[in-house]
Amino acid sequence: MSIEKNEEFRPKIVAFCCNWCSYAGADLAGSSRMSYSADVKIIRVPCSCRVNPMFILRAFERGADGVIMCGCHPGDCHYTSGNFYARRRMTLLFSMLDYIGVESGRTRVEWVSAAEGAKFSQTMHEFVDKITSLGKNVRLEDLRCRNL
Amino acid sequence: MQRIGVFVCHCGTNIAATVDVKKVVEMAQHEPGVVHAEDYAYMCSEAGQELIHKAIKEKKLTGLVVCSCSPRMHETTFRNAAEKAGLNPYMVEIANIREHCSWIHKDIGEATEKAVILMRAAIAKVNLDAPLKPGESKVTKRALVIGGGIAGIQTALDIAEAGYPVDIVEKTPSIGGRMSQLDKTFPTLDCSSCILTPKMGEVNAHPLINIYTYSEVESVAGFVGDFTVEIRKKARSVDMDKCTGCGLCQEKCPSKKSLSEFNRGLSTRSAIYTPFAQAVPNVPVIDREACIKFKTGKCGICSKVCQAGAIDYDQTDEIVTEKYGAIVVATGFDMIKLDKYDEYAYSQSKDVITSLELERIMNAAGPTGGHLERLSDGKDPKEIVFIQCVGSRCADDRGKSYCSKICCMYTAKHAMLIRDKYPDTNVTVFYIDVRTPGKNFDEFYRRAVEDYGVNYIKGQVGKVIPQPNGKLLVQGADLLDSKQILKEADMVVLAAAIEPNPDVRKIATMLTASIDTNNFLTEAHAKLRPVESPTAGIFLSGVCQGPKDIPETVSQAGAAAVKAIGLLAKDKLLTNPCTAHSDELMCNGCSQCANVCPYGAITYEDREVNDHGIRERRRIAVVNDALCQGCGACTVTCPSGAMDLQGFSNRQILAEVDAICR
Amino acid sequence: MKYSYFPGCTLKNKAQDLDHYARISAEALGFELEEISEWQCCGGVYPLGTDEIATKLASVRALNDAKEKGQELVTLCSACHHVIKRVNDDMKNVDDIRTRANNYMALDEPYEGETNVLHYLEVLRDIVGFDELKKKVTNPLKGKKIGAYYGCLLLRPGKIMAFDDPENPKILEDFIRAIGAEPVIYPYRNECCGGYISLKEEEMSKNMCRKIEESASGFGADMLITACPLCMYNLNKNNGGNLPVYYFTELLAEALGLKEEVKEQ
Amino acid sequence: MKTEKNRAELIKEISGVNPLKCMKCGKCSASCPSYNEMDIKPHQFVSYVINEDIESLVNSKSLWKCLSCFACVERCPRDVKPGKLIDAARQIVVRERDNTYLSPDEVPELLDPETPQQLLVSAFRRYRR
Amino acid sequence: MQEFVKATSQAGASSHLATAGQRESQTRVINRAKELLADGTVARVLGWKAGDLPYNPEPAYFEKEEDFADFVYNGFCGANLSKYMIEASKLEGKTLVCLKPCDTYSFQELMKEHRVDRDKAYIIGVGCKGKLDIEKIKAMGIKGIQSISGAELEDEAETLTIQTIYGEKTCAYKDAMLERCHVCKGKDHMIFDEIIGESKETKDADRFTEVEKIEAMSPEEKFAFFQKELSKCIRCNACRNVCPACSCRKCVFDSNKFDSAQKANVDSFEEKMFHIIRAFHVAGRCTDCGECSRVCPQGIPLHLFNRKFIKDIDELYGEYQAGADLEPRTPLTDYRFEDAEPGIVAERG
Repeated sequence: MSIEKNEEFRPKIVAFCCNWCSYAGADLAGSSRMSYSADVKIIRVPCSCRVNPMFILRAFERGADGVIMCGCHPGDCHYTSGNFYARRRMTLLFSMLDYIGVESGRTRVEWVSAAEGAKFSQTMHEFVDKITSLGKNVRLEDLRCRNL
Repeated sequence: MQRIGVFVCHCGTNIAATVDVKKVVEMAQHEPGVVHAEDYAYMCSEAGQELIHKAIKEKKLTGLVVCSCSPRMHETTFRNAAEKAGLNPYMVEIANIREHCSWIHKDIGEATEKAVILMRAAIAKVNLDAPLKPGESKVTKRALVIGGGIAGIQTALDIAEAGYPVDIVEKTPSIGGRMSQLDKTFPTLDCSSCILTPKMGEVNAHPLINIYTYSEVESVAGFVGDFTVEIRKKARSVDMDKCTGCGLCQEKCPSKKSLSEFNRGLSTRSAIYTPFAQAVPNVPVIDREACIKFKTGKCGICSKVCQAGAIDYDQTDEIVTEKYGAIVVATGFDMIKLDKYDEYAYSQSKDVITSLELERIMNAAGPTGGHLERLSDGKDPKEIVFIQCVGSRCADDRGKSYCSKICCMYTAKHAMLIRDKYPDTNVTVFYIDVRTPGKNFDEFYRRAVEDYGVNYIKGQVGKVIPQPNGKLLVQGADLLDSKQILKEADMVVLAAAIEPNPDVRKIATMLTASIDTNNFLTEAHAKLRPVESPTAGIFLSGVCQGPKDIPETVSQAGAAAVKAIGLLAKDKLLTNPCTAHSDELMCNGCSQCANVCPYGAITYEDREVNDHGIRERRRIAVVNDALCQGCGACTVTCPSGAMDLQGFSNRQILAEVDAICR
Repeated sequence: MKYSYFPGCTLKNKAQDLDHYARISAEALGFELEEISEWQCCGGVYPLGTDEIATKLASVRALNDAKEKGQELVTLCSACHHVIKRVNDDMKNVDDIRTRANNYMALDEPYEGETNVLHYLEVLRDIVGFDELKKKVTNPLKGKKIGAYYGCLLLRPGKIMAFDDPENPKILEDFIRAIGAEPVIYPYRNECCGGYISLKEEEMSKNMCRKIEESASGFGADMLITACPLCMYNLNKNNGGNLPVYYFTELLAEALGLKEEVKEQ
Repeated sequence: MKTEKNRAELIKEISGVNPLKCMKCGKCSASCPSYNEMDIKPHQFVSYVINEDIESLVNSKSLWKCLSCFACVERCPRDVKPGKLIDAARQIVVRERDNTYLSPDEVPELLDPETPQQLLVSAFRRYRR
Repeated sequence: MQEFVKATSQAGASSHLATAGQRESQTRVINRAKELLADGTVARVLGWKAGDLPYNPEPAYFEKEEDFADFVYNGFCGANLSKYMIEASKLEGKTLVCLKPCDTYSFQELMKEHRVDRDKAYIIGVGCKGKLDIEKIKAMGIKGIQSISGAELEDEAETLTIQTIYGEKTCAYKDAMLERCHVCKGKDHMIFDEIIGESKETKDADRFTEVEKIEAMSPEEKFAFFQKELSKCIRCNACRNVCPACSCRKCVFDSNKFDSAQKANVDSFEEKMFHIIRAFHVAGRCTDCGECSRVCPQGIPLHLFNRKFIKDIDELYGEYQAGADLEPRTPLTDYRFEDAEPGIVAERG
């Protein structure tokens, strides 16, 4: 018994991008016309260290199929050390998600500088492919949150 | 509930060709809080801004969403437009439907759907926006210039001329930098010290300029307008006030075997020394590693001969703390080490030298008194080969990926000067490309070829082979003639790549200024803000930002000065209002947020709070708005969520997440 | 200290003495060379093609043999060293080659570049130490002016071979000093002797060898030493006549006073 | 299909070299000890591959004059390493055709009593499949 | 059968002696506490008082001489009193607090976070030989318990003797120990003013064994495992309330700042999010005191979340024991340039 319509799966992907490097890298991908899937939606945050694990769990709860976080390369943080903290937080969070049985491919961190438009686009390609192959996130979605 | 206006920009066809803007406008009408929605060809134009103005007034809007290009492009434009119409500028959110949507998607349906979602997220955020007001911070009207080469000298002079005091911190015993080591300068061939020395004197005499030589920046705290810098004045062992610069100490010093840094190790100097005759200040330093008094305790000749009694063996390093409003980095460059390029036999033959060494040899004050000669046997070279691009334009880790920019021109200069002074000496240049963009540059290079008969061969050299007879066999390629060339030379000059002064990484870290993989400081914008660091209040002068020749360095130095002056001229600065704040009723006072704050902006105070009728003293985190840069590290560290970031609050980001996942 | 040892084809056939000198000297210097059982010829040249797998397997076998014994692998011939060291680098760093080679080999545990490959000279330099060697020399080759001939294979590509500075090496010179002779540094010591080309293009090789010898004698060398049997062959064959060429192990054995012992065997 | 394009791609694949990285400095040709014996010079190999003229390449004398001494590989500042391209072209020949550069029949007359095994082994590897 | 009876009667005999031991240890604490109260050093005493059953003592304040009639300290005093010191720090005068070795880690961690005031505490480090889990005893089929002996501090006996309405039963002390005592951090008190009684190291298992077992499962198995465990959660918040690290004035799950104020559970996600965030918020600060699992009325092994973070932190950022020192930086408020990338999670598989 399935209530899902039998149409092509289009993943919902939330990308948190830091304002200084990765958001600018995404801008560069845009101005260089390097396409990637429209399934990716970007949320601008000042720094990767602004990304609270709550945001990521909330995205999954609300039906996101994958969450990616992008920040400045370690050592290049606009705020000098924000991404170092973000790196530890995300490593532990991802490890925990993996531990409770959420496929580790659904979460990703990538460091993208303002000059790496190509890398941004490439990363999004890969991530969308990965999520598409994993299929819908059924393990974490809170069904009550659907169609709010 | 907010009253939100949504404005959808066509950006000509940039957006409208891929996104159905009418559809976006229609969808906007159904969103909570939206009372107005329209589209226009160019929202950023005067007319577009007028639409915003009108709608704010007529519909009494409390928030704006502009669906347009990246906020990095026009967020400020639209915020200013809102402010003009009486709306708080921080009630504006941008949905980036150009760079993040229309430019990267082809399918109209798909792009429109995404644009609508991005718009919804922006609406969700603006719904939770609150008016913000920037704070103010003071400006210390004093500038620091790090580095005393031509870049630092010019910047300091220009700032001082505008009436602001300037300190120069220079690591070596004298200002002057690389330019003081040069013999002649291209493309006019005037003598380097003839044009530099007066400037050094001017800096020295300027009432508003204070020079710290033999000093280094020890630490930097604070932020734009209000930096606190500790400067380490290394022990000179000579009293600056007493020394008359007579030079007797240097003459009598028995330790004379140290290699002269100024002459690139091609000559020796005494343990107490000034690097060169025109040094500013003209006060020697004692090299304690070489000084016999410091090594054995015996000697003290300099002290005995000094009539001014200026020698002070007990001097210690001194830390000076100063406040500055602006900091200019002018740390310059050095040549790369050539130990990975031994196919050119640099370490095997004394007659293989770098271009900077050649400058010293050609210079009248240099190790050979300006006479061009082989360092191995003192003979006049009759055949000289120049090799270009040694370590520049490399894809491997032996060299640098960039073009060092100055080598083509200085090699033409060297070739010309040699041919002029020693007409019976032949000069051959092996080059890959001759790059001469610059006023009168190509003409200069052509003169070397046409008037001076310098032999330019297109092709790199594979190996320099020292011969038993003391000559150097240069094995190179002539790509245009399709020949492998074996040329016997008396001297080989390598145009080694230049690299930023290795100390710059340490300095950049202290300044939190970004730096690229080649150790060049990054500019705030490659084209539009080339002399500013992305870190506010930090400016870039000279080669620390990228390879440059002297005229370019001087003009950039002037530009950096103007930017610094522009900052110093302000009485106060507006600060970013998107700062963190802690909720006193929720704060545990646990100190975790202070641990992660990169700016030391968080302190704690014991404060009486009224928590729903319970009055008690609590330890509460307090954020200094002037110091907080708004990164948000503290907000995630705070377990209770007491710490939140204005403009990027937890609820706002969650609302965006919800809107996207809806 | 015991090492796995890959002697290679030439040193087991045409130039057996050179192998004996190496072993007997090793013993005197306190290390042992245990020949790998059933080794196969390395092929003499490293197959440059990224898709060449089969031609790399002989090296992998030797490497894996050493790994299973938990020993480092010592080579003597420059060519063997070059091939095995580079194949080992591939097995360590090139995913595709590692995967495919292991598919061929079907080992119990895949080989992933674990073995450390050392040239005999590296053992002398890094394990024994040239100072130690000097102390053990009983018959110093006093007064001899020796030009070290490195050739190509030990040095290049510098990043992978990591043997010495590829443009200004000094290990053989240090060796020459250790055995009591005087090294002569000359610029052609890392130029090619012609290698395998001497089989069909005798003239080319002749020209090259002449340049090397002229350069060495020009700087005052009265003999050459090398670590490659093929270089030795080419240089000897094309020798103008007055510059003898020795394999380094022969001089080593001589300096240690062991040469006669080998001859007697 | 053995088009020139395919063969050019094959050379790039076998060698692992991206010829577009070349800046035409000529350091390879300046370093090559076989330069004078070659009809197509080391630095030209790059443009033959870029221009997909593999036929000229495989018929060149240069193919058999390269010593694999790695001087060009060591010194190339752009990580192009023409020696690898030459070897890849040689591979194409020895893999595609029967007529290799060295046949066993001609070996005996090339030998002398001192010829080391290494010489034969190496030559066979380079000249034959 | 005959043998069994014999064995139990012997154990019963020795337990009689042990009761004297218990009295002695308990008495020493009580006497010292009374002394300190009397001379005004402390204003109150934080300890445990006997509950309505022989195995459920509960934390309590003692301010007057006569209060001490109920004071107990035995094998069932598992409750970690350090968190009570947050409130006690606000009171006038010093509070005497009895802390077991493992409790002192929590106390130090709270000190580090400025939640407790060292100057307001007089710490008596009480001895511990492992604390008991009544659920384990009940699980052995021992019911209708009237009294238990052998649970006292000074008793070296390895056996518990339990009087039930069905007669006397015995069980090995070890078999009735709390899970956390099998992975005991050690018998040393990290901080104290004085120590009363001996402690014993009870570690006989590796604390990461269970975590490793789960790590080795397939994603489906992992998901099923946690789904099963967490579906038992009734969100009673006992774990949160007992946790010394979970001491926020207002929990994010009660806060409107995250739109996360508690709702009734309908879906399994709610618990997962709650428990992940609960563990995340104490990651790097959790001393692994095990109180969360001890108090869970549903028996959910909540320590498995905390231990996973501890294991990752140890492996990725170096061994770390929260509360072992007063260094202000914890693993999550610290970094090194060469830290592992988050991608390591996928690489480890």
